[in-house]
Amino acid sequence: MNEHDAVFAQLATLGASLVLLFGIALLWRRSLRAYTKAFQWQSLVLSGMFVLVGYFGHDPQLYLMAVFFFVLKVLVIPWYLARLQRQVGGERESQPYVNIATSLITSGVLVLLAYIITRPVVRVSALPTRGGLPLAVGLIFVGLFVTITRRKALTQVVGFLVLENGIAMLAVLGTYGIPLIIELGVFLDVLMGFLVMQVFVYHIHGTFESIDVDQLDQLKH
Amino acid sequence: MMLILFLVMISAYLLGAFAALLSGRGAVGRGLVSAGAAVGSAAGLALGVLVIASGFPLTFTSARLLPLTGVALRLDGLGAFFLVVVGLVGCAAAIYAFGYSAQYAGRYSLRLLGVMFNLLLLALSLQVMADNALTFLVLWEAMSLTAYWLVLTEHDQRGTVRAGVWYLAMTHAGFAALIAMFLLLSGAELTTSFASMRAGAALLSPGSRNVVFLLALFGFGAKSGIIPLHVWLPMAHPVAPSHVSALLSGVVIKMGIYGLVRVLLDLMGGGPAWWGGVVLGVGAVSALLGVLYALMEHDLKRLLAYHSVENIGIILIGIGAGLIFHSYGLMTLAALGFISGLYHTINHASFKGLLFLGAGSVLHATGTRNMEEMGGLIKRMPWTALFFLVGSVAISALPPLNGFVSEWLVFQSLLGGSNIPTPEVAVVMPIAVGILALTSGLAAACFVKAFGITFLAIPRSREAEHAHESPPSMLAGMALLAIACVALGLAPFVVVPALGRVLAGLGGLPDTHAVFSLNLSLVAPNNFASMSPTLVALGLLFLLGLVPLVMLIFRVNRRWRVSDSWGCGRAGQTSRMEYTATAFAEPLRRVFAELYRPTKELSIDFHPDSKYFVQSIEYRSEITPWFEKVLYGPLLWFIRFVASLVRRLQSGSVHIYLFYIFVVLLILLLIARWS
Amino acid sequence: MTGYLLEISQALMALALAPGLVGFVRWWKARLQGRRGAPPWLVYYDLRKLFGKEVVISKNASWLFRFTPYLVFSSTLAVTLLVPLIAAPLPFDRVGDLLLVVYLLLLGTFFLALAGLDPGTAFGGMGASREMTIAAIAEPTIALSIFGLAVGAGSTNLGRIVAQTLAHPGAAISPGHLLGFAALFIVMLAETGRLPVDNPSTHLELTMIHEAMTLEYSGRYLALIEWAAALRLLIFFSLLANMFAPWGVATTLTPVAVSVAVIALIAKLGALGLVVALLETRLAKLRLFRVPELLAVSFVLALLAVTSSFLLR
Amino acid sequence: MSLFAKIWRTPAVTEAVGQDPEAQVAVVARQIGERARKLFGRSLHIVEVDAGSCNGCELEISALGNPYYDMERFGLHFVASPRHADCLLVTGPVTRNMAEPLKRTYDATPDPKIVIAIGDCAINCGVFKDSYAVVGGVDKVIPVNVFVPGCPPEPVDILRGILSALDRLPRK
Repeated sequence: MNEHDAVFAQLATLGASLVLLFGIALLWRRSLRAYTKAFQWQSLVLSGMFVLVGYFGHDPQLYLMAVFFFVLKVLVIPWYLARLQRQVGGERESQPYVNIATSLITSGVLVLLAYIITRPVVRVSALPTRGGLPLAVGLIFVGLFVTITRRKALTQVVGFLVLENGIAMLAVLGTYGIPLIIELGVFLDVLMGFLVMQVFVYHIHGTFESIDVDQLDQLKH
Repeated sequence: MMLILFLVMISAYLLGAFAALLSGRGAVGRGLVSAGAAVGSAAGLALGVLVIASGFPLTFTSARLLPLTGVALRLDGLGAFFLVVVGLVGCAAAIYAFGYSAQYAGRYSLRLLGVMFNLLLLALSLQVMADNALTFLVLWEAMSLTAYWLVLTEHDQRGTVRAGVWYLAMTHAGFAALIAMFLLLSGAELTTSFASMRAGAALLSPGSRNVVFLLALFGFGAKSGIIPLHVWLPMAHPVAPSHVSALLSGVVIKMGIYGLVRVLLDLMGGGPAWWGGVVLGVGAVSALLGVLYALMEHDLKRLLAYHSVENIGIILIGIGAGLIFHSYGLMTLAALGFISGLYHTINHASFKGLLFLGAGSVLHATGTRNMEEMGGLIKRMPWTALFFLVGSVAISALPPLNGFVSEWLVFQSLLGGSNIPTPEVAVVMPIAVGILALTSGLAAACFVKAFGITFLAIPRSREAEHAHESPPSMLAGMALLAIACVALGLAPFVVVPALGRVLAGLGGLPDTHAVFSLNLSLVAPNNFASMSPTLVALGLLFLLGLVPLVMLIFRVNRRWRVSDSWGCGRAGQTSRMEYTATAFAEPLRRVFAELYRPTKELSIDFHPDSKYFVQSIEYRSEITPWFEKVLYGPLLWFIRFVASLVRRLQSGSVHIYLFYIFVVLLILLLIARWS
Repeated sequence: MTGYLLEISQALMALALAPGLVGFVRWWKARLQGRRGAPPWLVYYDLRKLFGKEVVISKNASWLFRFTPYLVFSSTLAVTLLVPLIAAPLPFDRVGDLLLVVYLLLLGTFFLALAGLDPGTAFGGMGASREMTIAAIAEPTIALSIFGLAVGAGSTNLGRIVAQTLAHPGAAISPGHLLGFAALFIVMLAETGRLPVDNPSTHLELTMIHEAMTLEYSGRYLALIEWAAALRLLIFFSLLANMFAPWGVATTLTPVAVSVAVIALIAKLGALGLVVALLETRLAKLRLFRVPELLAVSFVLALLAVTSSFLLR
Repeated sequence: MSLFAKIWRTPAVTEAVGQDPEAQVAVVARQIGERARKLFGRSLHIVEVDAGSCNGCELEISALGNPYYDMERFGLHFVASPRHADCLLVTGPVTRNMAEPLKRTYDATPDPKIVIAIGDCAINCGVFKDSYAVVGGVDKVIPVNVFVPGCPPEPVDILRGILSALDRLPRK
């Protein structure tokens, strides 16, 4: 491995760790605002990763992707989230299904699992970015975990978005970005999904005066 | 020389038992019993040291003593090491027993106590020498039964009989597993000598080797109280007389460790990596849960019993790591793992023995095991307090005492995990490191509680206020173990090479006795790390002397005055204002609430006239013992169900029973015909 | 011989610098609060005054209470002999490794907690209980960070770790290294009783952790304990600084290298002190039962640090 | 982040020693610095006892710690336990319930120590004089070095009181 690739590998792993850290930071926080903030920072670092991979991987398309990504995930979605939050009130994720310390340790174990699962891939891969692959898979797990264990509809939405970030990171690190058109399609999907969820949040809030999804079981009666 | 020691040992134990039979009561009788046990243990200790030092095993066989295979005894290095453990704790317990058992005179059978105590020691001493399966099993049963009688000494106390039944049931379940294990090991020719098993084990199919492993883990694990087979341990150990508790916790459960090492490493010659992984995992879980349950315990002896579970866990972490390294052929690291496990074994024997003897002295002085009724004993029982403090520091793995040294070795063997070629396995090691560190931290917290609440501050009850120091014989017993704690901590550069020699050759381990130590300090393999508890202790002592001296030179104000405790100026301090053991453990109970699942019950009685006046508040909080509930509940239910079915077979008629025997005989003969 | 001289002078230097470091952090905090603040050297005056005062001892306390200050001070001072503050490797490097350092500090905590229980006051017991809880929960992170460092350097001996990082400067920005630093930093805050775990300047007993144990101490005993606490801060700072960013540590014993090392150490301590002061200005104290969550964060960081340096070989 | 921006913009608001010689705080403070150094090595740890005050004096005392007066720069420091203290600041008339705690606090403080009674109530019970609930001034219960009159006294007066207490203390 030459000097150039070595620096690239180091930076890619560092960036991926940072992205993952913001995902884990999510688990520690309680207020919805902190969730949004953490997501925003994570997306910012991730768009930086796009630029990084674009620069070292000599793929100018990725710069464009980075811009899209930045606009959508650092500006638009957080802004929307903030608006939603104002409308539904500042509820806190005070009682997740799994308490915070346990969530944190579980997430650590999930990342460990991700390392073990991706090990065969990483071992045969020659990419300089391979160090980040387990972290991306770990981030997907953490996102899923957030979605599963948090009670509020909004925090679940953030969990979903984090999961999507994980997929994006996997794509950019694993293949240096899939073709632009597919990527754009995915972005659009995410946006659509997000909007649908937003509508749901409104409705849940309108019906129960709360966005605690625990209340949904009342619909049975 | 060795043979003489061997004979002295056996005859001393037998004489002790005999003396107990003749005259259990009175100072002379107790003296003879104790003397027999003490001389026997001392001889055993000397014999073990001699065998380790010389490297020559001692053998003794007699075909006539036992049918089928005869008695075969062979004391090799490993056995000698465990004999040293037996001798050390046995000697201290025997000396202690002279003073301690005086209180039993007239209340309980001193005769039975004396006989069983000596016989247990004898069984333990011979156990480690057994060289064929039958001898091993017979001695194993002898050990279990004598221990059972000892547990039952205070048979009229609440819980004793129940504890005895649990103990007997668990130990026999384990015994059954051991019989099956030896049957498998003996192969088709039904050879029972260990030497032929050693040769035959390699020929077994992997499947039956795995079954042997699982049976060994169950059988020996039930004896050493690994989680989840530990439930009997915190019941049985506390109710026994304290010197017996010391022996049970310090030595008897170590026989499980002995068995595991003997079978897995010596007879089977190691196994695949997952064996080690399972042992390590069981060890880690036992260590962590053991200390967590100990934290919630306010019965001093039960607390210590849970710590035995924890320490068995730590030992198993070391042995598990050793097995993993062994399976990868990393022999030096494997030796390090086993050495750390064995070192912790003798360390745990010494400090747990010491702590149980200390707890016995406290019990002797106050008549209670409940820590919430103690306090202030450091002024009333200064020596006991000092010894207990030594034990507490040692068990909390604080330098420079022995607990730290062996935990350091366990840590080092886990750190060696980076040498394992497959990272999927290696990743177990950092997790084990985390758990071990948490365990030792929690153990320190637990012993701050145990020592602080028991010995410090103001007495919390009348009994504690009128406590008195124990008689000299009890103090002498404790002093012996306290010295052992210090010595084992300061001389690892002697102990570790000796252990290296003990392990050399077992399962193909190389002789590593030169690898690990460098004058006065310990070195991990590949020069990974080095540490010298001896120099640290010297340095600490030096600084402890230097600091006051410097303060004297600089003419620091040396005046002091005694005054009330500062409590924000309130009028008087009573013991009810002190922090209790429950309160001390409360933060940790909240932190680990997911595990403990505490139940809370608060009932307030209001004054009949106005609900603004409270007459009494009752608060009750317990932790859910979910092992008993989830694991053993269904099991017990099943056993009862089966038992009720079996009961239908019972009719009371002799004819029917004879019929059963006849049918069984017929079936057996038929099977024998076609197999 | 020079090595031993250096060893002793290093311990003396640590003794001399430690109160100043505490004063320095306090001074920065005062400045950040818009106050002039006490000069950093006030802590030295505090100590001198305390050594000159008489001691008042509770009538319930035992010999343990009077023995503890000496033990706490000695064990902490012993650690300064083992930690490479200005030079590596030191002659005492073989006497103890990182694990020993951690457990020696735990020894001090253990006895201090006992001394907190000794006078039989509720506050002392409360402090002891909390301190031990936090110390216990912080252990896994410390051990895992050590694991990460040791696997990277091939040793748990401090001198070797320093030498290894000096030899491979690229490793210092590897994720494992940075995550380990972050994990150990959080633990450092908990172990030295800084915000957001414990408030070193609180006067309210109910919010205290460390100080609640020392409420009964006075005069020279208090001076020893406070000095030991300051030393502890210095030890953790210099561990963080020299394990993860060892530049400036002298590897040869020339006067130039040593003086550079001293200056580098003071600069690093100053920088870390400033960071802590900034953090303490920014952060509120956590509720006691959120502290385990914080430590769980640090544990996860350490776990990631280990796995990334361990599984990506 | 915004917090630090604000901190950056705001200068230290403490009255500087020597910048404005007229400022009483500065003069008193410098004197305290000198005296305290002689006796207590420039550090004076204070524990405050409210023996039954109306909390008026407490307000003034706590003002000593604010950025304007910032008494910490002279080495004056409030501590939590009298075991750590050199100086007791006692406020209020001593009520019957507080007489015993006050005595205990005095007893718990290691020598050398000084006692300063703050406010009129601490001198002669002020408006609470002759009430059935009070014992009397602070000096009825423990020896007092200095009285600081005022209802409540200003922070500068309190500083001055501490100063004169340091003056009057018998040399060792």
